[in-house]
Amino acid sequence: MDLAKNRDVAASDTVPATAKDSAPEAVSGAERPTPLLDVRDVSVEFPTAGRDWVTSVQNVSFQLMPGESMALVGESGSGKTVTSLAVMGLTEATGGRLSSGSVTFDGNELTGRPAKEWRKVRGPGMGMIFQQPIRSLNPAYTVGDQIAESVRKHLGLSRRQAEAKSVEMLEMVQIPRAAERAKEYPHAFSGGMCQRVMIAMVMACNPRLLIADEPTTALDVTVQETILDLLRDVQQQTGVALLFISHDLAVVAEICQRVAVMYAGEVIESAPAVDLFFRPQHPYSSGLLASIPRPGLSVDRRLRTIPGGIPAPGTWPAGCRFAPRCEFAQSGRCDTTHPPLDVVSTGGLSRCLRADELALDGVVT
Amino acid sequence: MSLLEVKDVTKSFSTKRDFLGRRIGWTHAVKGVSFTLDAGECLAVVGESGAGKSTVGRIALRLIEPDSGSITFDGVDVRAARAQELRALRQRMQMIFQDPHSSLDPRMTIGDAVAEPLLVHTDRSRTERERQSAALLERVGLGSRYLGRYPAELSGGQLQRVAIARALALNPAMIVCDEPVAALDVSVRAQVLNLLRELQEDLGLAYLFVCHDLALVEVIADRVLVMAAGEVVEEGTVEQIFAAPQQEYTQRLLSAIPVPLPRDAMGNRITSIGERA
Amino acid sequence: MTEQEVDPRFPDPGDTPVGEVPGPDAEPELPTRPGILRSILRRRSTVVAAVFILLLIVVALAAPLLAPYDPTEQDLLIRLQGPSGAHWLGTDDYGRDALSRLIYGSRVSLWAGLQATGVALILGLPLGVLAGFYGRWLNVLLTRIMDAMMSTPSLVLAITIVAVLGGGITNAMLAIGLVMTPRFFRVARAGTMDVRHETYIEASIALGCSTWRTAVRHILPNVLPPIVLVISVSLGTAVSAEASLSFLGLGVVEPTPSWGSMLKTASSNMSLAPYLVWPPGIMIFLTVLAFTYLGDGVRRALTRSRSGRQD
Amino acid sequence: MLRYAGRRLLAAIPLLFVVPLLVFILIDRAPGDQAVVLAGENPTPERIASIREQLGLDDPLIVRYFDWVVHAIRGDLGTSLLSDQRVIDLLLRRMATTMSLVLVAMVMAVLVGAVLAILSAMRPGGFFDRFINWAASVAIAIPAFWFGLVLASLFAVTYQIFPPFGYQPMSEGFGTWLSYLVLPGIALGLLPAAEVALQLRSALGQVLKTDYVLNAEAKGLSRPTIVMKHGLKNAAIPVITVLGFRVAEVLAGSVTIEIVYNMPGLGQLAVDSVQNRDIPVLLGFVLFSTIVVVLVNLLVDISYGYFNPKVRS
Repeated sequence: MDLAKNRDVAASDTVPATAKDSAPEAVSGAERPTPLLDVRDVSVEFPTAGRDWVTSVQNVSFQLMPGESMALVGESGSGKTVTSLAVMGLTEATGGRLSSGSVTFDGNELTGRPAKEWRKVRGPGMGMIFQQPIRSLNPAYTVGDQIAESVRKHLGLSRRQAEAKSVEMLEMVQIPRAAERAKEYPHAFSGGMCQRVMIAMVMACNPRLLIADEPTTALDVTVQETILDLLRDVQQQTGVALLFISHDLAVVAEICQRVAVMYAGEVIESAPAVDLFFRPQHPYSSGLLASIPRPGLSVDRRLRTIPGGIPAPGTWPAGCRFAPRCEFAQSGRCDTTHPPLDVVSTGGLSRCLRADELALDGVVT
Repeated sequence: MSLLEVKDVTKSFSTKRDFLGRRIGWTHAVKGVSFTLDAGECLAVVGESGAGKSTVGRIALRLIEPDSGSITFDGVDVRAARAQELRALRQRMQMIFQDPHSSLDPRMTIGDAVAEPLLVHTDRSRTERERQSAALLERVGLGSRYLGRYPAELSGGQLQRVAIARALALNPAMIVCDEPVAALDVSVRAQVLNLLRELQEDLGLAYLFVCHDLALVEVIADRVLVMAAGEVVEEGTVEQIFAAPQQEYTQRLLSAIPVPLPRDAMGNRITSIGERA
Repeated sequence: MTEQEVDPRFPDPGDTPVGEVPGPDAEPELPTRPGILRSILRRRSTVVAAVFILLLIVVALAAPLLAPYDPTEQDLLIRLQGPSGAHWLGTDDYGRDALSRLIYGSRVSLWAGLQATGVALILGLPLGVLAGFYGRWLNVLLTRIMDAMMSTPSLVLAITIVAVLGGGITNAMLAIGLVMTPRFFRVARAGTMDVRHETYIEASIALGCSTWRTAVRHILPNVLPPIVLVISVSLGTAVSAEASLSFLGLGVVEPTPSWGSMLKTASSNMSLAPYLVWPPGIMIFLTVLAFTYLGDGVRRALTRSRSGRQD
Repeated sequence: MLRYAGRRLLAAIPLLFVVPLLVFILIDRAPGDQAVVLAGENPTPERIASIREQLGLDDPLIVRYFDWVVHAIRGDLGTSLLSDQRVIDLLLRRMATTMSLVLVAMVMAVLVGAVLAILSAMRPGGFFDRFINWAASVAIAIPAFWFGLVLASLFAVTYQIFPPFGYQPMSEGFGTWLSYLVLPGIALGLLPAAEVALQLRSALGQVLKTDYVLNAEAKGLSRPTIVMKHGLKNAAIPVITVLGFRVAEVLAGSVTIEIVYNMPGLGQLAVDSVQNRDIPVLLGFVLFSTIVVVLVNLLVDISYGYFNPKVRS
């Protein structure tokens, strides 16, 4: 195992950030627990209208320890959802293809394995909940059926046992009158309730990894709060690891210990949440933090902005992909050299050439 | 006198139909809502989904016909206006929609879209219209080189700027903004909000700003109307609402806004980097 | 430029629009809008279909010049003769030349298709847009009526009309057209209702467009591509229906040649002259197929070029 | 559920009255004296008078119509002008033939069409998928009665695998019954089969792109389970709608097929009645067709309740 490369991935919170870059060899394979999920150099392509393929995620690597919660943060087109689908092995199912990299789950490399083996991992190994909970449930079957379906397939329960299990799971996600509601169809549930059902469905198979793709984006703020609370509870009770995909750093702060920020198809910064929020090492992270509107904190009623727009896949600039929008960019340097994801002074990883020269603003307190 | 005065409007919709297609099962979308909007002022209407806030915005323009109540715009009774008069009124009250990708006709160029209000309401020549739409595009921060583009070629933020340019074409006194930044990315959202703010200051526009995100409201609004289940829950200036919300519902909305401060292992918020050690 | 701070160190920020970093495809020129015709001609199947239909029209118009014999001229001495140098496709039970009848038959088929489809289009399209746009009771009422019409077996209605009004192709085709009306209605209505809920329709109302302008400028262009497909499919259906009626002896009146009546002759002489079955059937088949492919090609081209997208 | 079905039935019943009314209006509007026209060549005055009397042509349209309706409800559809047999008897005697033909054709269409569509959807864009798509769109262009002629000339005349013409009732044995129906059934079923294949494939294509199918993938379900369980039930709705309308067309198509295969069904009866202007028989045929269509549409409506739980509530 290439340990130098291993550093790319900021270790979990338990490892002091500063200790890492000084002596990576000190962290021997024996002491260091095997990561639950190891994503290495994953690139994903999608077909365009012509016959070309355009890269939408490039060389993304990260690791997730058992029980850890980590966020992939980015705006539209950053590749965060594509990355999460690649982890689930659903790239082909969504029309794309994996052009490089590997996904290792619980010590088993899954990349290149036949679909059949992926299907054994999806469910009992890892499960996923989506942005549109209402659309993620099949309108033609009762929610109980849809939960029971998973457990019958993966845990081999009988029909009756599966029914009991689905009611139990609905109770776990705090749906009142669970036994009755299991017999209802998805259209009788609100968005927040559907997301609870989704969580129940995924957790029914006792997965070790839960991937949540913008699980609260389509919901009202008050409902968002309850779903985040529920996810935290579920994590505490079951010890499931959480890969949380979001565009909203404020939501991420509620639930994640570690954050990887994505921009234009690559990870541009990865650090423990505390570091990322208080001393970001990439101008984009800093800009994102500044554009979060917060009651009572907007100076002269203007939001700070990041100029320009997000480049679409296929139109990424040659140098630093953020350079055309970056107030700190230097011509001849930032617009020509594509920066590597490197360890910076805080111990995190940043894809900014000037990370150690700049003192970027963190979140305002 | 206020620019817009909405008094006691009520609107119910029905979702079910019987087998002859008659509507049954009425639900109230908006119940007895009243408010005023002064010239040059921004009134935010906030609430969660189903609160009826979008319906209120559309009723103000009579895009939705209310069941009862009155709407007065600049002294004119909007509800009594006939089709012709209503079209004339609509020169002065415009609207910007939530989804920029569907608020422009995909088969119309950007230039034609921005010039459409001029074509419909004025008798300006084609060249004059083109010149004007180019100027409008410049005004919202887009170059005139976008004139011949189709909406599919633009990003969400750019399209929302086009929609703003179109709304400005006839020098309106009021613009109803229906969640204008909800569909935009965080980094682009701030740009559009700031543009709206700047246009308001320069042109003295009044905004009826429909929004689900209370956090944004503070940046743009002068006054806030909090709605729930079709009714007004609380009304006040931005300062009142944020500093001293009177109603429990408003307090809940405010406290549910996620705070971008990470939590420690105990679930407590960390407010500075020092606390970690 | 409104609030963007342009870094002077960067080349060409001059016209950089706020909200977008210029990509390689963001050229300042007007996008070249592919001409409809060019777009149509890009698909080979569409071209082949179009050429076939064109040829068919030419053959129909120039039938007297092209046909080697008078299609109604009987010669009982050469009844039911197989294909030969003198009669390429053989002769029927009255000794008439099958090729000449086939050539003249194209007139009946095309004319029948045109009549029936015309009726259906003229009734169905406006009613569909009206029902979809206006909605409410009108929508319910018209939809109910159209559903009932759609449930009427077309041939049964045509037969009834022939029974009552007498033979001849025009009445029958009006009937077929009537039965096909709901297809146009449904597609026009569905297309209208699809865009009716698009925000840009609401936007056009909000900025003060008249109902007429909204319907014609914003709704109709979205309804047309699927309608083109329905037109072509309906032309095919009508050609088939005419053939069925004439086959039953309820369409064209003898001795007028039509593909359907030729098949009637073929069916009663099947054991003696099996070769008669093929040419008219293949012509009907190819005509219907060509209409379908042409319509599909035009629809694709319309969808592509009108939305300004490259695809 | 029952209440729902009852409501749909109630909504469909008017059709039974409206369609015959249209025929009455048509007859009324026809040029010339109906009785003279109907009596055929060289009629005797008595014959004209008896037809006039039989059709009640001296009464106003609405009276004639209501008279017919009242009798029809009692099961009396009048007597044939041609053979003096009761119309209801004529219909009943021939109904089995036509219904057998339509049934065989529809069953074949649904089975073949559905199987092809499902197999295509297993591997979208694969060779089989593209081939079926092409084959089905070509098949739609083939006129049914010509296809019937070709099948008959090939498999019944040239290679005598199937009996060429006619019909044997099921009482002669299931095999015999079926052997007479294979060729006409295929001829009549080809078009709806191709349509079902195309429609269901396209509906499945839509459904397989939905979030809930992606969710099913994420649950680790197998491809066949996803297509058959999560895909089919939702994709069936638009297909069934089309199928409902298609039955009317198949019924119409059975007329030509019956002529081609010389089957003693309702189609022949209808064509004879038209050629001889036998109005009571024609009206009976129209009523029968309408009843079948109404019943089928009722079935379609009820099946919505199964496929789409939202409808039930």
